[in-house]
Amino acid sequence: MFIDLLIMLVMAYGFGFLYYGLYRNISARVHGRFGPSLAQSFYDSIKLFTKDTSTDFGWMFFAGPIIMASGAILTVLFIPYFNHGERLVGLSPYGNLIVVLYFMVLGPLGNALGVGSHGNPFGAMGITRGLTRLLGLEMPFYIAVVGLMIANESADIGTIMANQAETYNIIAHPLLFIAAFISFLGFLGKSPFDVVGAPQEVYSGPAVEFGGKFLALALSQSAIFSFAKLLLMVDLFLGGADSLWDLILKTFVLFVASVFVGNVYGRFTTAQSVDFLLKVPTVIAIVGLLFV
Amino acid sequence: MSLKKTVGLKTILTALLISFMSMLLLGVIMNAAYTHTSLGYDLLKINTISTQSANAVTSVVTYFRGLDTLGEVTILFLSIFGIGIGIERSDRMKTILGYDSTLLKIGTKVLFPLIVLFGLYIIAHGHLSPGGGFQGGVIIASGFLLMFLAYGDSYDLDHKVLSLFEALSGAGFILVGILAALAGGAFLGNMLPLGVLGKLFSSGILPIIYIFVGLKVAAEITVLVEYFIRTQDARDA
Amino acid sequence: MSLVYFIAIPILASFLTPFYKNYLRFVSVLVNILLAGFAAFFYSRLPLNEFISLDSPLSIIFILDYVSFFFVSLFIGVMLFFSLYSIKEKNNTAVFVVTNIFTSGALGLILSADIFNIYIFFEIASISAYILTGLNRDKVAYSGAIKYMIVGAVASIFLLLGIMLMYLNLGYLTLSSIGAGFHTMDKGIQYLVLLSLFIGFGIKTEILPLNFWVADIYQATPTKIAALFSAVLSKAYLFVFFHILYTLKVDAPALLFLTAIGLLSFAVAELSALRSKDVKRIFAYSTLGQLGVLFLALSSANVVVVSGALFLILVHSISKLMLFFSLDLVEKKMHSTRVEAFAGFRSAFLFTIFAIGFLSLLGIPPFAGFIAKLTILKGFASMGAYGIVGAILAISLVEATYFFRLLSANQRSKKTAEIKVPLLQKIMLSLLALAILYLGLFPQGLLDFCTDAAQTLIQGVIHV
Amino acid sequence: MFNFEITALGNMFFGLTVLVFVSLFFVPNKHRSVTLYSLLFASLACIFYASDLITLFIGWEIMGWSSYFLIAKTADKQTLQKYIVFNIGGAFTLLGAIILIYGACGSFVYSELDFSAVPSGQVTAITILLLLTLFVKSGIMPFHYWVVDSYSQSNDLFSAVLSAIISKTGVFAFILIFFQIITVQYLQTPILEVVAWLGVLTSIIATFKAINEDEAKRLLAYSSIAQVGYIVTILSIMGSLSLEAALYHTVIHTFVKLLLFINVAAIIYVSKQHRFSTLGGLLYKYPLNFILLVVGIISLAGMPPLGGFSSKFLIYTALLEEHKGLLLAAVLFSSASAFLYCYKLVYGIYLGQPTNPKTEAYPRIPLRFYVPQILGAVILITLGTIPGVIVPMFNGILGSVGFEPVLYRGVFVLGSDFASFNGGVVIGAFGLIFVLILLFFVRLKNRSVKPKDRLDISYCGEVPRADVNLHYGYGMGRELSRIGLIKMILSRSSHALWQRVSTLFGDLSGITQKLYTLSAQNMGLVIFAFFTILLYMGVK
Repeated sequence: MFIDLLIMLVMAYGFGFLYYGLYRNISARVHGRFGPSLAQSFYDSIKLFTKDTSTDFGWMFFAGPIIMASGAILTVLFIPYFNHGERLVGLSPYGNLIVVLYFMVLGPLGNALGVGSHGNPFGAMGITRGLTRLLGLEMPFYIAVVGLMIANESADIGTIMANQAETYNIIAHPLLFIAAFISFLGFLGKSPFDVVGAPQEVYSGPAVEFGGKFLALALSQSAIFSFAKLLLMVDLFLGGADSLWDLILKTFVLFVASVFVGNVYGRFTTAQSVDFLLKVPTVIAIVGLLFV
Repeated sequence: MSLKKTVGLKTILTALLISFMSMLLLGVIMNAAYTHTSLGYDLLKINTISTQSANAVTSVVTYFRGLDTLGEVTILFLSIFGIGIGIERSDRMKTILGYDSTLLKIGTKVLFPLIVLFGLYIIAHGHLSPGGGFQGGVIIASGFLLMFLAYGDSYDLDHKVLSLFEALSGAGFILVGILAALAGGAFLGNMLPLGVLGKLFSSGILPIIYIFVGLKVAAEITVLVEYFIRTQDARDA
Repeated sequence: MSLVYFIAIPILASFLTPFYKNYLRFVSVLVNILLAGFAAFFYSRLPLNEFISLDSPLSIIFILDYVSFFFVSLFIGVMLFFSLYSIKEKNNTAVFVVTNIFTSGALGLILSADIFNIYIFFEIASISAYILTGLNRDKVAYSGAIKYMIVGAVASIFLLLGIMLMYLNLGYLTLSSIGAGFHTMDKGIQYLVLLSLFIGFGIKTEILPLNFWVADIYQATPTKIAALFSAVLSKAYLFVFFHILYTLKVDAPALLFLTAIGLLSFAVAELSALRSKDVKRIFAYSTLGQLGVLFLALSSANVVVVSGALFLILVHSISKLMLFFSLDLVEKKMHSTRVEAFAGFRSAFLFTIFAIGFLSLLGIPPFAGFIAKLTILKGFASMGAYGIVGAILAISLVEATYFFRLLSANQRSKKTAEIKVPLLQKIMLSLLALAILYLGLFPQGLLDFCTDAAQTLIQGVIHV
Repeated sequence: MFNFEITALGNMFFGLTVLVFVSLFFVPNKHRSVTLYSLLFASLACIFYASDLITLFIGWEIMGWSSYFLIAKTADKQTLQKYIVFNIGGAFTLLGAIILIYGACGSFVYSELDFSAVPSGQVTAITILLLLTLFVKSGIMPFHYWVVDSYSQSNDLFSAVLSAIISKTGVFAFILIFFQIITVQYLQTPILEVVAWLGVLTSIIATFKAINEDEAKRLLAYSSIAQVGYIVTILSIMGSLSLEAALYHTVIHTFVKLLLFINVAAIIYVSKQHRFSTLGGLLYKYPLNFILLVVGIISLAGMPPLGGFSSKFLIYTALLEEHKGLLLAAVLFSSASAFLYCYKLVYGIYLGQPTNPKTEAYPRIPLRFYVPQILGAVILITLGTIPGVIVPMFNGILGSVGFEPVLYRGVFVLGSDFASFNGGVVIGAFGLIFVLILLFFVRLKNRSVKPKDRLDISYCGEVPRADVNLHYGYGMGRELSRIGLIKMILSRSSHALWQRVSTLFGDLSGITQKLYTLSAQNMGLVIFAFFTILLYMGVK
């Protein structure tokens, strides 16, 4: 049991950073650059953990990233990796889809508390953007998930996976998938919904005061979290994975799809993205829900 | 003044309204089937048995409907009391009627007792002949009016006596009624022998009540007259 | 013992005023205590009739049954309260002279079962009221009194017309005989009689198109006297009107018409109070509104509703006594009854009294007004008249709006004066408040009595 | 006249009342009025234990006016007027409904009410009237007009009572009347649909209004409206699970609001500030208060390890079981938006930069403020860990109102066949992971530097001046108004509607008042005209 959990965690960590590296590479190619090596993200993470100094704004600042990381790890642990339900199911028998959905927002809350405590208005601004965007993201995603739960008469992820033995939900409920996928892009923090991090241009965002180990923890959780979300999408719409290769294939396909979309579209502002999310994917999701 | 101003639209409308109302009223009353009642005959029959009064009106006023008369006396009292309250504070009453004439003064001196006596006579014979307490009382009050006119402010009316009369006559009326009730009959019922029709001392309680009524009316009307023709200073003097 | 004492003794007390000019207030208290004693004496002998001059077709009948006993004891209670409350006030002999006669007028209206006699007492009560209106002896008071007199005279004319027509056609004056013979009369005359009675009493019971004079009169009247108008006078007329109506056994459409009129006057009065700037006027409007409710409840010919209405009469009288008397204290201190003045006083005691009075009038538990309202509504519900239930509740909401506006005005405004309530007044007002609370918590005894009374009222005076 | 009966439902609500009142007893309060509070308490007991409608109504009204006098000490005239008009109006519709029920069934006693012979139109009328009452008390839109001002302007302690207990009387009455008395088979489905949507729309709108608020207590007031909105929505589903969810959420919301209102009250007590724009940066000044607030908002937002999640979970499950997908989506939307105001609350008060130079001089928070807060926190944490612990109690209530009990699978597990979760595992896993990361983090051999002062932050490469407002609490949520849909919600207000109603009545009043100033002559004319008209009609 504990070994299982550990494996899940390590896999999530590994795949998360791997995909992050891939993302940076692919983006670089799209931009006509070469980009860093695939392992660069690992190195960054390890380096940041061992950085000598970082500014510590007090115990809440300290606890914030930890809560955030706990949220991400919890999310991973409650999502089963395979659809046969034998290994790597983690804690999913003790929880269900609704619990997972809520774990997904626990991280941002911890982050928000930590960021708020350092008193930098730019950080809080980023958090507010994030929470506002979350509002838009959750709506279509939740409707899609609700549709699935109703269609399967269960909120158990394992059951939903098992019911896809014949047809994947992506085929059975394409509208729900489209809606969920658009939100999923946002959840991953990919363009066009990446205004929260706003890594390049604006010197603001949740991570504004994070340095050293705090940033390392933030990056690690982000990697784990990304993988968790991929996993969830795979479980819900692609029938879960039969084997490790299946898992890698499905998550990779999904990931690549998201990266390409992200590289094609420009960035929305917060208001625009919420507006878009509340209009287009939400309507699609509602239509999808009516078909269930 | 133009016609429009004297006879406004409102006046015309009012007139129309009133005439329409009268038309309708008359219409209803004229068209109604009306049956005669035998009340008058019944009343006369009973009158001879129960009151022995030569004047059936008096029987009705003081006996059959004695309570109504008490009410009327009260209303009279109240009205004059109310006028008193209204007039008390109005200080605009300056012009007083008065004729400073010796002839009038002497004549009045002679007439006054006669008028009072006449009034008393009317009151006392209320159950025998037309008239009674109300009429006699007013006659007495007219004597006082004459005095006011003749003597003006110099005529000194004894208010103590007047109010004593006022109080006692009214109270007497009620007390007689209560006495009658205590004596076994109804309120204002007859507790005295009826006597013989046509005699002064007959009809039991009727003349007594009329005397009280008469005195009450006399006192009240006198007060009323005084209110109207004398200033406050003169009244209080 | 005779029922006439109820009328004779107060009048006697007023007639004999010159003998105890400065002590009339004590005499009045004594008279009222005496009357209360009479009432207590008669309680075990209910119901009873008394003929005055037994052997005449014109003899007057006094009736003391459950319903008239209810009113008689209510009025005596109010007048006793009034005289005790004002016992410390010297120099108001005039008030007591009139109020004593006013008492007997009101009692006579209740007791008498003879329409001409009723007319006499109608006049006595009215004229006393005119005088009481003018007692402030200023311009407003006199013009109020004159206005009252003119309107009152119109009412008398119509009443007299009705009585005259009945007497002319039937030859009787006793209610019971008229009740028996009424339907033998010509239809047109019947209608005319009812109409004249309606107009005559309608003016006096202050219902809709006939009540536009009322607010001015209340404003002109001394505040404490206004309480008497609200608690005694209008109730007396109300009783007599319905006493006659039920005796005459009018048909359902006529009653329905009265119900509609009552509802309408309730609505219009409460609406008018909404934006009124004068507390006394607001109380006047509230009285009008309550009279509207009573009118519509009494015209229902349903025992439960009528018993609720009787209960409401009692509660409303108590509440209005409380409110007007407290307002009198406020007026004395602030020299005004405007809402601003009302908002400016500081006195926890008076505030509590006002609050209890308002809550009771609104029919909010646990105060007695609630029981009354509930009984009325229950009755209507059992009749299936849900529209009326809804209308009453909706209009009550308007009532709540302005009453609570007053309360919050006082709570939240800058206080300019502190009112010290004298001990006597404090005790008396607390008694009333306690009575309201008591009746709200333990209404059953009174409700039972009201049910008996309601039955008697609806039955009308029966021809023996 | 007063008839009482001890019921499981009553016990639960009365238990909540007792806990709230007892814990509030410790809180220092300037406007303590023992008489009014005891009256209020008695009236609540009267409501919860009544066995007939009249007793219920009496309690309802006493509650209404005793609260009025409690609010009256601090609120302004307009607020009071709003409060009383709506509450008395609500009570009168209740009375109307009671009278209608009496007319239909001939009794006031719960156990004697039988609707089988009542025409469905009448039942519908009764239902609508009762719903109006409950909507007013619970602040369902558009009858919430009184709620926010009253909550925010009443004294801090009483706000907690209003939100924690008094808003629940509406929920209690809903359960009592529609689950126990009228029962579901006589109710019209469309009405229930409307109720469900009203509830959820209320919670969405109130949530956005809350996000836009600058005043802590107003924010909490809107949040209260929103939460009760969920309860109403879930109640309208009318099933075992939904009743359980509603009861669960009632318990949670009671303690959440008790905690939050007292928390804010403590801050207002020490700082005399109640706006986010003048608060902020109090985290290290009042750490315990901050932690309690975080417990509160995590529960309010319904996040996993704490009790708030348990009730939210039940709500979702109940909606899912009934296949109310759209409804659930709407609830989720509102629920997700709630994070924003939750964060605003905690950020505005405790995080960010202090806006007030006197922050350092604020006194300590009296310990007595912590009694209700800790009570709330303990219960919320307990219900997060062992969410199943109160299921047997709910099952008792469900049984007493004639519903099938939901499956009880031990104290740790909550849910139904549709979905369930293990609270112990969730909180245990979270705790374990948190502790592990913490240990790892602490073990990392690197040193941290403390900032020199509060202004030592990354500020575009500059050092901000001390007089620049670095607190973001005030503007938080502003950008929401740039989003079309939300802008539409925020710009609408029921104010205009009620204002129009008020003006209309005022104008009518002006007109009728004119009538009452007629002169004697005109009065006479009116009388004669009236007589003539009636005479004409009669003669014709």
